[in-house]
Amino acid sequence: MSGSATRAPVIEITPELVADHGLSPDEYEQILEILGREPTFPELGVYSAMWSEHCGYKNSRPHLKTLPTEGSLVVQGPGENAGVIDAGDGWGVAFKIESHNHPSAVEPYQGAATGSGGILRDVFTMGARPIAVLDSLHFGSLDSPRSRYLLDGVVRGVGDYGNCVGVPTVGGEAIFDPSYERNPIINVMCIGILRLEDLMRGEAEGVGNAVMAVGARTGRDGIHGATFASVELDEGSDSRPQVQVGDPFTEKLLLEASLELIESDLLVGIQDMGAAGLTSSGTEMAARSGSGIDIDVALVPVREPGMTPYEILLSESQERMLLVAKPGCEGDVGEVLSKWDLEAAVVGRVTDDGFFRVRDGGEIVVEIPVQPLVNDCPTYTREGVEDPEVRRLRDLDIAEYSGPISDREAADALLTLLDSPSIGSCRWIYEQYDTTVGTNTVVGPGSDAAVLRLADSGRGIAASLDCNGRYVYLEPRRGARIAMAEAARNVACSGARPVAITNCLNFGNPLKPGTYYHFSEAVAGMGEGCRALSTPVTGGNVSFYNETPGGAVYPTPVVGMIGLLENLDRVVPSCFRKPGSAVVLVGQTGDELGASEYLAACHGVVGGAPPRIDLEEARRLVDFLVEVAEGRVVLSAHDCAEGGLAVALAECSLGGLDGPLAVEAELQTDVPPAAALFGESQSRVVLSCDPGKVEELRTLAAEHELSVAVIGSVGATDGRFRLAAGGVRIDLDLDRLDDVYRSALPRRMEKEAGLTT
Amino acid sequence: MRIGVVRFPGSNCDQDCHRAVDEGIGAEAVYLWHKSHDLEGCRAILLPGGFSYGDHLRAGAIARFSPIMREVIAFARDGGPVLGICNGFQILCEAGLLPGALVRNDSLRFRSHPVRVQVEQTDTPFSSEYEEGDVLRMPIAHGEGQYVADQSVIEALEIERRVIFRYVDELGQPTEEANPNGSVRNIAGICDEGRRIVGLMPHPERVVSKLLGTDGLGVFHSLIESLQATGGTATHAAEAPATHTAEAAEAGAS
Amino acid sequence: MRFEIEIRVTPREGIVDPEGQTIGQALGNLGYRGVHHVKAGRLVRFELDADDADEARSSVDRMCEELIANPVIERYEVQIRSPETASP
Amino acid sequence: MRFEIEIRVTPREGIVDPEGQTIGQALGNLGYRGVHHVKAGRLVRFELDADDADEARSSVDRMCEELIANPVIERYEVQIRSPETASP
Ligand SMILES: Nc1ncnc2c1ncn2[C@@H]1O[C@H](COP(=O)(O)OP(=O)(O)O)[C@@H](O)[C@H]1O
Ligand SMILES: [Mg+2]
Repeated sequence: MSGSATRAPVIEITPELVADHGLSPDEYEQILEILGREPTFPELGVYSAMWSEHCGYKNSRPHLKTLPTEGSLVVQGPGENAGVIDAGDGWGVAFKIESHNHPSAVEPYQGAATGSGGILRDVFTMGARPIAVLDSLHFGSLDSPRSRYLLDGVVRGVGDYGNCVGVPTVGGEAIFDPSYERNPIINVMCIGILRLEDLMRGEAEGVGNAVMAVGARTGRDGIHGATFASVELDEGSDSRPQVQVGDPFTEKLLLEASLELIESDLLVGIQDMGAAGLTSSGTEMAARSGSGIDIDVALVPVREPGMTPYEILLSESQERMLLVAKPGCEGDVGEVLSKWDLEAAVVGRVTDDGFFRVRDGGEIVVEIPVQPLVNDCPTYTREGVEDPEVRRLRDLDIAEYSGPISDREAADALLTLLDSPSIGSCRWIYEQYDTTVGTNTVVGPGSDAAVLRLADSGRGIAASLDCNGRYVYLEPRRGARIAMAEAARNVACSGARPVAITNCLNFGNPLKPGTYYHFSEAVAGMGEGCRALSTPVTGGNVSFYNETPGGAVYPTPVVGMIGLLENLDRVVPSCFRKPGSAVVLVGQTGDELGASEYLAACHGVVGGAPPRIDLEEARRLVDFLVEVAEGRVVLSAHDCAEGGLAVALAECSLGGLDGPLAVEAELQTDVPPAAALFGESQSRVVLSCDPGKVEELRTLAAEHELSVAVIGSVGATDGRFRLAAGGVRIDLDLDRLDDVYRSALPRRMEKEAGLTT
Repeated sequence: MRIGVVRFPGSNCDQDCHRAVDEGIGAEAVYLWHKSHDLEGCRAILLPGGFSYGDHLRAGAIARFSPIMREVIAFARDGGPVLGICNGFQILCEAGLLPGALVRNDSLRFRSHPVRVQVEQTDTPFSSEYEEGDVLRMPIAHGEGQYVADQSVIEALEIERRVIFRYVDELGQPTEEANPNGSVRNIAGICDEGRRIVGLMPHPERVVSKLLGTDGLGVFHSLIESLQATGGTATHAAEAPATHTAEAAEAGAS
Repeated sequence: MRFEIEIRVTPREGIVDPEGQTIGQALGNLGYRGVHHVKAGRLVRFELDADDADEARSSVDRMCEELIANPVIERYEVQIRSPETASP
Repeated sequence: MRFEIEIRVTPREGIVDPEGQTIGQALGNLGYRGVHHVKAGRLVRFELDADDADEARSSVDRMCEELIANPVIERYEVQIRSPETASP
């Protein structure tokens, strides 16, 4: 394709060529109308990229529009490189999430590394210094060598990149299910802080202002990445030309130089050359300012000789930025860049005629009106129909599984769950990440939410990434509400108030009615969650076509929740702290084994309806958790999620830095034992507190209309884990639990080593 | 008194070191840019962690040729106190100011978690405020932290009591489990013959506050104490390292 | 028969090679002139028992595809020396 | 005259080679038999302008001592091809 295109001969625009560019006949008609003529070959490439799913949001925009984006703290909502919220005393928090699923499926190390690079740039181009990264990983079963290879590479990729740039990776999630085989989900969220007066946007204003290309040289890599991200991965496809290689060292230089340029007030605007490279950055910046932009590709520093305008416009070489200098500041900009040994070239000027004009030396090769290119990408609202198979699975009768089990079976089930990679400790992953560089990490990986220092303000930022794809698959609207509620609950467990989200919508092929149904329902559920919890959307990303010939991945709308903590010395850890503490369960436990990890891991059953979720109750729980943290009423708070009460309790006693703490607990309930122990009823939290505080806790819970039960105490010192419910007793040696929990990943991953880095 | 924090383009613990000096112990910290030839009258030099020049080739291999390093090497020769943390330690070894080298962790994986290190010698400018045998909790975060050297060098280090920090378990034992990267004899930090140049892999600058832990504060307090003691003129310390680093410099470059 | 195997792995054409670039710059800064197109790669050496050179080669090729090289971004060359021909 | 330079850097005898060991194990796990003494190293290739092979060699040696290899842990071999003799 593009590679074969050369400068000289004019390429004829045939219907086949149009189709190869992922444009429908109707869309091509529209292009002819806008231009009033046939597009040139480079123009076709530009439209193909900008009107791809990835940049144009063809199939998602109508639904994204329904998400709430307003809020008293929102300084910058969707539409910029990253969202920004007001964190008080002039501080802002910039954050955004990005997917890199398809590149990582082809080359896990570089795919994940370049994904991290892109999202870091989205954040620091806002004028924010990145202080943390979180990653949401959904992979196939680790019994498959391919999945192990992909996970190994992705973890090294995310790790090495962040480690080298000096941004800690402080949290995330890792979920394993056969549905992600060969098409893993890699979503990376970056959080940065800025002084609000330094807030910068991706704008191109001021006729005549210099447009500069900065950073790595432009090569042939990743041409059509945007289109690539918008088609299914089919087996034989030689995806090699799309592979991009990241250089975190250059990224670090870009980061420092960009922040210095912004603080020195030398820029009008700056944007990452991400998907669709020079084309999307140039046109999006012009579109935001209602201006035009005039570029000469002959001026762009290239890595390889003989690159065509088409290639230079669409290259996705990494670690490149496009910036617009303030009038008369070009020299100073150049000085800062050379201080950081970065290459820069003035490649064009801002105009006011509303055109994206590209020259190759003298000759004009692209001349497209910016607004319709960026904002009028045709969008489609389709007919979604629930797949009957999904309904069948949801309606599956799972009553038999709730029912009587022996003590022995219950104990084995708990061990099986703790050994399941989705529940077992993620240490193996996050010990490959620098989690503390920058000395902002107050609470790192391994707890419900990560907590970060907000400079020296004494306040904190909490963050959590959540999505249970199985829930969303079986009942998308409810699944998305649960993802929202869980993310908020995680953040609130740490004592922070949830304030806003970013989100990454990972779905299959939207042209399939079943997938489209999942998508529209999930977005609706997410919107409901945002409203109920007053956490507006400040940005996000959509990744469609997460399919392999094996079928679609579980629909995976990942929620990236941000919370603010008034007082850092009120942070609540998620694990038990002190022997003698009372153990309290907040929330109601129902007979709800549907869609649970227990059914999947212990009975190989995917089915039943996900647990009920009452968003009002979820909201009250959040308020309650923030209040008990501020009042220093509790010693620890841990969200009850996959694996239910039994797993939550085990995590509370195993997670401590200084070794496991014994626990003895009994839940009084008439819910059948398996459901009581392993069911995933929502809006539940395991607290621990001084026995003396129990009454205060009850009163507060009552005020918030929440039910609480004192179920036991910490540290009956004989080192055992004891939990009873519905007449069934689990009584296990803590060190055994600990060992199973810790080796869930290493025992699968350390079989072979990944060496290709 | 001024303390210089060297800033390579890929340094990423420079701000943490700076903060450890000014907020941690209330001394004056200044950044020294890698292209500069001027130590700006600093009385001690910190080489922070990070990836100096991307750590291509070998960690620290390229950094040692930067203009500022020429000055730092001369400064060290005259007995000036120099601390290299993580990547800084790697640079000191590459520059021949400290013996041995740091190679890839035996696990071939980047390792990042808290470790325990025991303070074995308190007669350096960076450990004097600790008690011998103190066990400190500090994070490590490195991919190339496995300390290696010829047997003869290791023997010399032990005999001359130049192993300053050693990885140990909660009982203070240098066990295999306590060794995060396969370093010979659980070595986490060493000093030069003059005992003025110290390198270690763990990150004391990350544990200097109530919020994140304080075990690292002693490293920086020690420095201030020793600077006040010597009054800055590193007298006898001057010759010892001079000869040493001279040959070390050859060793490094031959 | 025992063969000496040497595998050289280098970035594929068109794939960026930051390490090679950095080494090139560093050599420049150290005052070396006339250095062009620096490429950085990996080297793997081992000894392999095989009946004949062909068998050796084919199994080494499989090792490269499976483990030693990453065909998506790297290319590899194999050199096989049988003990006789072996020489420094 | 332009020479093609290839530098091979390998761990010195007695210096640990975790990467080589791991490759050896991994090959074993993948079912390859008769693999012995695996060593992993680095490769640096470039082109160098020099008047003659001797000049090329001596400046490449200096590059290795100074930058490309660390004598404390590594040894290196240099291969020089002049354009004529150059052939795969
Ligand atoms: N799921 C989503 N929810 C809300 N906003 C979204 C979502 N997906 C994308 N957006 C917004 O649309 C804009 C364009 O997104 P994108 O093309 O991904 O920008 P970039 O390529 O820089 O990541 C961004 O401001 C992004 O925040
Ligand atoms: Mg982007």
